Amino acid sequence: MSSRKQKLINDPSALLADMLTGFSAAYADVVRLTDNGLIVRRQPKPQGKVGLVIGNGSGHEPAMIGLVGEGLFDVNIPGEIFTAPGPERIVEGIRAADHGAGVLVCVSHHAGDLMNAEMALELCEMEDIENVDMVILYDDISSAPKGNEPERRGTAGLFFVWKMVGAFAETSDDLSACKAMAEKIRDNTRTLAMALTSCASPVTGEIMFEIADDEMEIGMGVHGEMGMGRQKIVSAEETIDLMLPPIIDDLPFKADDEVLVMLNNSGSMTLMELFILYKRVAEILQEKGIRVYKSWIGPYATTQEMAGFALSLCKVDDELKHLWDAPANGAYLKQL
Amino acid sequence: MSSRKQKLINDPSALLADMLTGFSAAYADVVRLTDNGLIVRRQPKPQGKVGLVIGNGSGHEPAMIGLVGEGLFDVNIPGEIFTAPGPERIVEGIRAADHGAGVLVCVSHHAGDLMNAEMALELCEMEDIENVDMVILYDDISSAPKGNEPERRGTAGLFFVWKMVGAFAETSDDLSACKAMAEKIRDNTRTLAMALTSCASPVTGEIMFEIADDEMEIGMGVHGEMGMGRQKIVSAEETIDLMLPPIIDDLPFKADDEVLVMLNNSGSMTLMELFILYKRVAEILQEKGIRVYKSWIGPYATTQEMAGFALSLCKVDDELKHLWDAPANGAYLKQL
Amino acid sequence: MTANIVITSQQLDDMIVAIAAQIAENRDLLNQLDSALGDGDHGTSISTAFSSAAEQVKQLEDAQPADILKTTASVVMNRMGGASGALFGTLFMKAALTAKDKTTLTKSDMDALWQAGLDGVKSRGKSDVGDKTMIDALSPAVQAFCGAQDFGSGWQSAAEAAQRGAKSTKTMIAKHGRAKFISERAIGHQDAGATSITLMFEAIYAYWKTLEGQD
Amino acid sequence: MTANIVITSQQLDDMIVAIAAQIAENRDLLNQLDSALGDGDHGTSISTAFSSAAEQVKQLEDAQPADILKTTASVVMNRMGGASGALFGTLFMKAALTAKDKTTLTKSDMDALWQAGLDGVKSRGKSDVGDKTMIDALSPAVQAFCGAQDFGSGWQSAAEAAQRGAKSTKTMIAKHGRAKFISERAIGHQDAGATSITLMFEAIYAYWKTLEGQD
Ligand SMILES: Nc1ncnc2c1ncn2[C@@H]1O[C@H](COP(=O)(O)OP(=O)(O)O)[C@@H](O)[C@H]1O
Ligand SMILES: Nc1ncnc2c1ncn2[C@@H]1O[C@H](COP(=O)(O)OP(=O)(O)O)[C@@H](O)[C@H]1O
Ligand SMILES: [Mg+2]
Ligand SMILES: [Mg+2]
Ligand SMILES: [Mg+2]
Ligand SMILES: [Mg+2]
Repeated sequence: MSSRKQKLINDPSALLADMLTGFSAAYADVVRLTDNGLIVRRQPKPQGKVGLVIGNGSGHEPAMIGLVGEGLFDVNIPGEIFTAPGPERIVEGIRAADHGAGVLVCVSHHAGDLMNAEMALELCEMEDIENVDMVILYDDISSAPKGNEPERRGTAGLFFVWKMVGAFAETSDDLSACKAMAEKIRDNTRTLAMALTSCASPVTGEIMFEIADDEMEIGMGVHGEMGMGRQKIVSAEETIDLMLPPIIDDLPFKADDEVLVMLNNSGSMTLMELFILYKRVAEILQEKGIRVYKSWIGPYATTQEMAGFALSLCKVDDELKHLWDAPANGAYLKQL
Repeated sequence: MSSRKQKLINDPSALLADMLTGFSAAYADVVRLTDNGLIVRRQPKPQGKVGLVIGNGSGHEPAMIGLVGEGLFDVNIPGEIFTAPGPERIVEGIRAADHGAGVLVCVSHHAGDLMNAEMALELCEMEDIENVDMVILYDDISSAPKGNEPERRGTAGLFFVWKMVGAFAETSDDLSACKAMAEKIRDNTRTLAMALTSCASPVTGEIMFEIADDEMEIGMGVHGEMGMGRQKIVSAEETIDLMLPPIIDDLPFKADDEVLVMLNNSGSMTLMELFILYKRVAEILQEKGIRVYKSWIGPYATTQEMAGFALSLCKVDDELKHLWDAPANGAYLKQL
Repeated sequence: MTANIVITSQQLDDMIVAIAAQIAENRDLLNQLDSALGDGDHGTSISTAFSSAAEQVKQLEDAQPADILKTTASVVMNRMGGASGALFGTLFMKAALTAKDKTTLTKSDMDALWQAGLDGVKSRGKSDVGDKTMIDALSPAVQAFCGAQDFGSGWQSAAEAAQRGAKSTKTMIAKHGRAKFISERAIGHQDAGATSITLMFEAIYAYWKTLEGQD
Repeated sequence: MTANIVITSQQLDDMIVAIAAQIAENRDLLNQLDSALGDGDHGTSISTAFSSAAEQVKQLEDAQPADILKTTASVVMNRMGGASGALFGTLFMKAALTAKDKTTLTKSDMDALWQAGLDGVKSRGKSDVGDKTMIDALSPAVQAFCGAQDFGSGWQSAAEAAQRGAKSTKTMIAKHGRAKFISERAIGHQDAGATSITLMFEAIYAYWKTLEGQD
């Protein structure tokens, strides 16, 4: 499938700066852009609560700049397009998120994100910044087989973690409890993604990967990393019939489980298509007796204008439902 | 610019039914799909308040199904893709929105929407349904010259109307005051849109209009109607420099005016691009001394996967700011 | 070959069915025309609407001409939606009102039906000849029909006039509908709605010829 | 032509500049390689990083070798970001730690620097030879360099070994980085990071030849 190569940008080397300036101006009531390029809350969290930080490559907007705010992250350290920020910048983010009860660095599992977070924690040790820990998060079942979960990569399903660990950290002074909560949500979450088209890198202007007009790929990563394989495009129902059963079997999700469901738009899917896809998701879950607590459909973590979506399920108990329903006020994630 | 033609759907003749089933299942906490194909609030508005209704062609999701809910519409009557619903269906919508204080039918000005609404009101008269009125709304400065505002078409800027007249009707028992409020907001709102690519009709599978890979069109309508003319694609800054001044001059917006700003994603623009575009919008407004009260950036009224955006400004006074900040709880429009 | 003197309900039914078939056959052409000037859906929506109108009409029992026309109007209006649903619906609705209480339709009844339909469309659409719409086919066709002595020559000259009218839209700038926004760029393209009107008259005329062949 | 015995700070400076130039020249190639296996940005990010490292290094005054290497490490790590920022950064950071307090670098100093850098990259990346990464070029290059008697033959054999190592990645399945997710489909494509390592050694060797030509 074809993609547009031309984007409405200015100097490609100023992409990040331009974007952060525009974003922080538009949502000045929620966030602030610091001189060292961090996105922080307009109203910082009160002292004595655990700080929540994430560094990540940009190009996935609204992730993660749109998730800084009450009930969500304290600080986001946006890297260049699809490139995790370096260790010194992560340390700056950790400092900005420190409210005296420690800081949890969330890592969406990708090689660059992990290595830089590890180096940042080494720097913290050298610089005597205390009470910092990190948690490695993953959800994509296509990237490593069952049993090897820690090798899986982090994708759109981690929004369940961001939302709920964000709510938890809002009132917690216990860093290790925050980490345990993040791990609990991660271990309850499974995702599988697909794409119909490629997308262009805004940095190079080149198409990121090749895919034929009549083909789709199941198992697509959030940077256009290829997945489990190509096949001809099928109908919405057939697509869900291919994708949902492996997700259900992986956890496994069982009859009477309550779940959150997410259909994440990776870029240029229409909401119309996502609603049509969701219809089949709801049908299958009902057949299996799996109960939907709440659903999210929309662009959460994008891969530029790639046409595709990620389907995620997260099993919830009363504690998680409570965290889910807690207020959130990020520029791009609002919970009343 | 190229567009994908293949969509993830099932039977094209069941598009609307499939989409409404999926949407209403996903957001069952907010809306309900009635047997006659209306989207209504899960919790109806109390008796004695004015009902707010709109009928429109589908294919613009989240508009308008995503705007049914507290502080917004009572009822949406979704038509087939890009096709206004017929008069009998509109009358059904009016009946469903009637809570004893009359019903205001909002019309986004397009030939089909208007004619069918007029016919619906004639039917109401014949059937003795009383206290129904309609308001014709438009905002697109490219579709008729200044002085001929009532000939202009309705586009993304009408979201300002939906949000604020929705808040107004929530507590009003005065149909004519609701209509006057809608007109006030309309008369304060101006929009100009552009597109870089075409999109495919999900009904026919065909590309809706032709546009070369290196061209853009300013003045694009919400159904791919062509605008003021083609030109080569320019940078983000140059694009805003072409689009914002005519908007400012049209009202005109003046120094010390307070405004709401919207950058509506018509489909497959990246948020990254929209933030970069917004940076320039903020710069120009600041130069002119026009103050931004709040901004919205994202997909509100889409034209399938068309890559493009609409830029809208709405001048607000204290009354409108109050309505803007009032709570809203549609599936796709939340105000805390 | 003698001219039929009146149109029966059965014949009116058959005409609706013939129109539906003719339009269904040209669905892709109509979509194509509409995509040059509008949103490319005219063929799909009008063919769906007339197909279900034909279905509904067939199921009517002991129907008077007005019932057939009203059913057509209502199905077209509500199934088709959009501007053209309203306009094609109005055409049949005004005709239905004019046909009220008649059991068959004479040529002069039919003149009145078409005239009422045309007036209805004009006032609903706030449009007239020269605006690059269906009226550019409908208006000359109605005029030609009313000017003819009998049904046979009426249908023939109406079909021919509609055809000419539709072709004439090629050189026009649109004043209504989605096409009005593209101004000069509309030139060279034939209006989809005017083409549907032409197909409608052509279908009726072709059907009429089979009738005349029979007696 | 006699072999230089030690490397001075000035020469180390020049080497960083030479590496930056060589990588900048091959930016598009590196992007292309990375788009077959990864996200297509390797050329852009590594060339930007080394260009600013070269700038920064030029501005150092009275710098020891360790300062030059540490500056390079820090700029690469923090400007480049991503996996390769961490890995290329680690390579130079470990070398800097090993060069601590030295005013010039002998061949055996240099052996130790490279060895420390290689070990650092391996443990940071949890990877080894055969995983289709930069290590497939770096490891044989370091081995070849350390096995040579002097700088001249060391740089030459390192460049050649890196080249061979980079080519060998074509037939491998990736175990790390973004490329690991495409498994068999990675076969036939050369790893971008391994190619950068090769360009690095080629730049140093070419620079060294100009030095030897001078004396
Ligand atoms: N105001 C009007 N008066 C008469 N005919 C009109 C008017 N507006 C549109 N039309 C006709 O409707 C046709 C378009 O029909 P269609 O594509 O089905 O509707 P839509 O524009 O809602 O997609 C045009 O080709 C034109 O003939
Ligand atoms: N775990 C690892 N160990 C060693 N090298 C690695 C590892 N992961 C990635 N690399 C190297 O990094 C290169 C990719 O660099 P680059 O494209 O700049 O980073 P990113 O993958 O973050 O976009 C790969 O070609 C590979 O040589
Ligand atoms: Mg990268
Ligand atoms: Mg239409
Ligand atoms: Mg149309
Ligand atoms: Mg890369």
